[in-house]
Amino acid sequence: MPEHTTYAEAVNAALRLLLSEDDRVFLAGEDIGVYGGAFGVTDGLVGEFGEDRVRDTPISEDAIAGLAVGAAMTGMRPVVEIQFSDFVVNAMDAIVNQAAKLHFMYGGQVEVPMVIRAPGGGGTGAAAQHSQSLEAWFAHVPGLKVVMPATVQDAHDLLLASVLDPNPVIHLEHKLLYKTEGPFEPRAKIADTPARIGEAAILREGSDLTIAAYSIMAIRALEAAETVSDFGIEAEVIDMRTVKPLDMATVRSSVKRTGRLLVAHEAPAPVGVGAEIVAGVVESDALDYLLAPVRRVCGVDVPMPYARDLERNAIPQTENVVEAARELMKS
Amino acid sequence: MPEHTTYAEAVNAALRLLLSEDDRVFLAGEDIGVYGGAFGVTDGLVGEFGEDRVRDTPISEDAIAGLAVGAAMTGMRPVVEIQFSDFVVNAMDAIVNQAAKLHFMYGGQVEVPMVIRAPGGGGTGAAAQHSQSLEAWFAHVPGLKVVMPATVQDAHDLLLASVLDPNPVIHLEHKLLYKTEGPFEPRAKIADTPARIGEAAILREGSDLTIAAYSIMAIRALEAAETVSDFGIEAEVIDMRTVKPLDMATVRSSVKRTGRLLVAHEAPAPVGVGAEIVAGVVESDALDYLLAPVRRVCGVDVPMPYARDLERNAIPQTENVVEAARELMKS
Amino acid sequence: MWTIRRFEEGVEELFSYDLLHGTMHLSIGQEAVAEGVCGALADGDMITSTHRGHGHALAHGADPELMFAELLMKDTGYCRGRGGSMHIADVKNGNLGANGIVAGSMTIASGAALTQVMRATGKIVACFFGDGAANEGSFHEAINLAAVWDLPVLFVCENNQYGMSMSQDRSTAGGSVAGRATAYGIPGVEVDGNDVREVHDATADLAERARNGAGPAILEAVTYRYRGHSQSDRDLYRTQEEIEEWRSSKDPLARYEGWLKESATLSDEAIESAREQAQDAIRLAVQGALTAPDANIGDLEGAAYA
Amino acid sequence: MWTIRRFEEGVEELFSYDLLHGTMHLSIGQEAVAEGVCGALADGDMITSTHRGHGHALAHGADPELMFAELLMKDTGYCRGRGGSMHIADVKNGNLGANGIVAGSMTIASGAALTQVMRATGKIVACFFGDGAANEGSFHEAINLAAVWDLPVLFVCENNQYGMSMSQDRSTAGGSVAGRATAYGIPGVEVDGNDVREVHDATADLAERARNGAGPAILEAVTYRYRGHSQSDRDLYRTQEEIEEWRSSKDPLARYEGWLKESATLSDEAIESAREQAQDAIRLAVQGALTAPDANIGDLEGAAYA
Ligand SMILES: Cc1ncc(C[n+]2csc(CCOP(=O)(O)OP(=O)(O)O)c2C)c(N)n1
Ligand SMILES: Cc1ncc(C[n+]2csc(CCOP(=O)(O)OP(=O)(O)O)c2C)c(N)n1
Ligand SMILES: [Mg+2]
Ligand SMILES: [Mg+2]
Repeated sequence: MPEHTTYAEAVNAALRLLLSEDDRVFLAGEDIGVYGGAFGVTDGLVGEFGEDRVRDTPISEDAIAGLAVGAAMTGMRPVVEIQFSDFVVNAMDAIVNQAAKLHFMYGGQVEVPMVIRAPGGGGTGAAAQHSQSLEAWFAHVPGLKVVMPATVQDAHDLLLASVLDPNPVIHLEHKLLYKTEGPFEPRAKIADTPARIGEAAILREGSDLTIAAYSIMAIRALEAAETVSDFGIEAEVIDMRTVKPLDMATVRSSVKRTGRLLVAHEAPAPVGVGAEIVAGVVESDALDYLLAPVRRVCGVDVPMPYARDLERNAIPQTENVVEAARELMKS
Repeated sequence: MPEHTTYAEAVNAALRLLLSEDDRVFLAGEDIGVYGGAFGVTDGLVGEFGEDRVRDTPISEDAIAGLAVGAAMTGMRPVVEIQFSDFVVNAMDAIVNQAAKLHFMYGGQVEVPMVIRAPGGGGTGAAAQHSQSLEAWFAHVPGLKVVMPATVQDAHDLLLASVLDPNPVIHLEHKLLYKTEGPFEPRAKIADTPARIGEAAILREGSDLTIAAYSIMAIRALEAAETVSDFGIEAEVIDMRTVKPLDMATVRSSVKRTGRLLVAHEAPAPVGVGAEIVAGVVESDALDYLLAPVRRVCGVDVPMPYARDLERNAIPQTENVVEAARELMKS
Repeated sequence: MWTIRRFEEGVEELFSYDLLHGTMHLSIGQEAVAEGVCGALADGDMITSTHRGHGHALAHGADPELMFAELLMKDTGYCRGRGGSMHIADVKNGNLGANGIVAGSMTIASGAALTQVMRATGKIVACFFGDGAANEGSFHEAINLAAVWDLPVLFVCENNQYGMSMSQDRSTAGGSVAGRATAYGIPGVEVDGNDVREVHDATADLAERARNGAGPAILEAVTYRYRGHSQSDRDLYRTQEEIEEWRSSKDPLARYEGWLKESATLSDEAIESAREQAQDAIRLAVQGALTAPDANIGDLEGAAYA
Repeated sequence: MWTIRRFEEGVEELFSYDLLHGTMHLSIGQEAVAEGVCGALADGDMITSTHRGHGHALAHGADPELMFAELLMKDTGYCRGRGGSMHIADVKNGNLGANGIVAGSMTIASGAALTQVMRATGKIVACFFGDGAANEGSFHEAINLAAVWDLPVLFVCENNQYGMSMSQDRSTAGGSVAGRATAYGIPGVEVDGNDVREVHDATADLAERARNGAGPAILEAVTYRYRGHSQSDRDLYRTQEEIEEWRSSKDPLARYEGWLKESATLSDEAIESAREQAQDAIRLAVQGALTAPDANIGDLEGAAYA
């Protein structure tokens, strides 16, 4: 494994490690076998581990999530894939009414240690039904955890942490990140992962404003921070990494230092995770440190358009973060 | 029709008016015919309008929502019922990937004027899979409108307004409100409804704090306001009435007058509609008027328990609002 | 079967005293399905159940006292008072749980069956569902998956002929749930669900088949629900005559007792004492449950997570 | 059919010039299904389509120039550049729209058919779906509902034998989509999907039936996809031989031309000129689309709502 690799490779390496170290782990999903998955993330795994451990399923998302619940309740560690996160709409009962609830509803008799991997986000020209960012739904459901890695290393480490968790975890990957490269240290054992679900990471320190983001927007926020730094604005960039639970302590203490908050995610603003981050700050004593109204940089509240320019306009880009940061400093 | 009636009766009267005045309107859902619906809301309608207009369906939520989309696209005005809002999990594709998107995705070639009625909320002892409040999901989806009447009159007027709307509308009713009574003026014609989707109502004026709530929590907030008034605290109570779109102008101007904000809903706090209300305030100049951190009074972040006392503790009650309001005044 | 019936009658009584919360879905009249199926399963075999699951739980070995404790909101209940009537699970005995979502346990059953294959346990899963559930998409996806993967799961349709107020002929195209098995190339067998011996034998055959790797099957047991769908049902969708006919001439308990006598398997006295034993067991279970400590209200925060 | 094939080839060419966005699902090899079905429908009849919908749209009367305009992100495109290849609708002509969600249009088709009944229009709806879609819960719910309500909808399974990389035998229990019709008590007819005349005649029969109130049916047209599932497919799940065999010996265009000649319906010249006409029509359509104004980027706010 190279010192440097892609986000997709890092996920693939995590899956390989999981399959080889823990015989309770198996994969299931549409076209994850010989096809290698719609984005090549599972490439080679069926050859290495066989069709018993890497299972191509019919086009039945409800069954994919439901079989994971049943297998997890009975001792396995399923890691299933929903080919595009948009298709979880067909699996909501298994995820929300079953996986999320059974541990509590059955009085602790069962645990449901399953992971659902799904690529989300826009920018690929696949339009309204293949470009959504739906993390807000899952972050609203008691019993679920939601992980959204932004970096190559986190894509590896957080997936390992997700499988170690005794609860159902939704692991949302961003399509445009799959090909991105970054420094990478593969873990030798699953337990070697340093990632902790619920821990944010400060990607860049800064004293003028706090930018809280996750997934691809954490990367864009970092780019934006470098740009505004040329204008003498030093932004602190926080990658939330997991959106349920949210590491509000890190955001609050940062806001207390900077006095300004900008939140960025690709999903539309209304009732998005960004609203929760904002609320989590202003219901704490961090409110008193705010020097200006908070800003959200989010997707336009519209289904994802197909045309390249429309799509670009519907998705928050680095320059939108730059612009918002500069305006925030003026107010 | 009496001067005073129940919330369920008010919905029933609206459905009767819709069916008699507009022959494009029809109802479909599980057990809405001779059974009268799980909560008696459609009682008598099949007798009056026949099985062609009031359709009992198989237990197929995906088909219920999907048939509404197809019928709405082709000129009808379907008003369909999901027996408990928890079961929309089975209809998410039709609602989110189809109903919400087709108007935009097809470049304006179609409109999808459909209404989905569903009872939500807890307090009935039906536990985790029959007690959820899922409005946050729908409020996050571009293309949907979400209506949540709290009063008997609004249950009537907002349903009429929902059917007049050319977009898909999710009309969420609260089970515990069905039997509540209130003053009621039935409308003679559909267009007579004064209700406007996106308009909040100030249920009570007050100068000390603003309580923004909706559905049953608006009622509890009103009770709480009367109680704290005995302690010399005058709360302004805003019933949002629709959670997508949200009438933030009303909330902001109220907060500018009171300087304190308390938000209440039955759904758990994380990434709930309350977070959006809070964010909508603090990203505006209303932030400068806040004298204390905002407060949210929401459901405990846990699946709804069965046992009476546990259930009661999991759901925000009037006394929780009272307590939060008094603490808010102290801070 | 007497235990199930007495249990359900006990539930009705407690409900009438307003000692329960929420609603209840009773299986009076359907006892032979639960008894016949679970009686034919082997040690370690699992079941998944429905909103009408009291009978399934009892037939699969649940302790009636812990079930009453659950309904009575006691800390000693199977789900510590968190689940209630629609969600009783008894995982130790292989009951993976009742489910409040119609067809909600069907894909779960396929998943549990997959574990048995991957672990080569030789165990099977019996998945109970109702006639109304056969029109949910989950029914289709769960059975198709089990069939293409030859999973050891027996899909048991407890056909009481109504889904709430919808008669099967109004809701179910084709008119037969067992008949839908052909769509998946698996066996579909319809039996008299009020004849416990017929249910038992058919289950034994299909369970054996599944255990041997031949894959899933659908068993449709035709029965009848004496009580309303739930406590609020006004029974407007069926006639009193229809209900009476089933009670008087097709009751599963009466028929089984009749056979016990004819075949001289049990004497009248033995039958009588079996009845009394059930009666006493339920009385004791209720007493024990009533005196148990209430569900712990102090531990909700964070309880959603393991 | 030549128009469809030339259109798809045009798409491939534009894609290779990087003039398109996203991916494309081509129907080359499957032309006879779209042509045969839509050719047998009456004026005012409707269709719902899939992610592989170019052929359906063209066969149902769409203007290739407006389709290219959509793919080329033009304001004149059918969806003003907002939908793209997977979402072309042509409502004026009764094409209720392509759908990016597998089986996503099936319940919509039943709903559109319900309108025809309630409005007594005498029109029917043809719902295209793939073999892979037959394993979605929506397939089951849509067909069951249409069957219990006798809705005038014809469910057309365009069986190209693979759902992305999954061959039908690995994904579909029972092995036949038409065979699943018996589960719903409706007709299920399998035809050679590469024989446009056979597809046409079967459609005419079943459409007539539906129009007369006899309810829905499943028509399974067996065909083959020459190209990859989408532009990124490496074709690792099937052999080149298999693809070659279908192209060389079963091509729907070649077969139809062969019949036209044998039956002396058209002369070689007539056929040749028909081909050229298609060629020219597509060339003109591309030219017209290329010069159209780009999609309007200025109007996204609020555009989600009517
Ligand atoms: C997904 C879903 N839809 C609807 C309901 C409401 N509901 C509960 S039981 C029931 C009838 C189920 O009928 P059937 O499957 O035949 O079981 P039975 O009640 O007859 O035992 C309905 C509609 C539900 N609980 N879940
Ligand atoms: C609900 C859903 N699941 C998965 C996909 C991804 N996907 C797109 S097309 C396809 C294969 C569909 O196969 P089939 O129905 O046979 O149509 P074909 O592509 O062969 O024309 C898949 C899995 C999707 N678009 N929607
Ligand atoms: Mg039933
Ligand atoms: Mg196919």
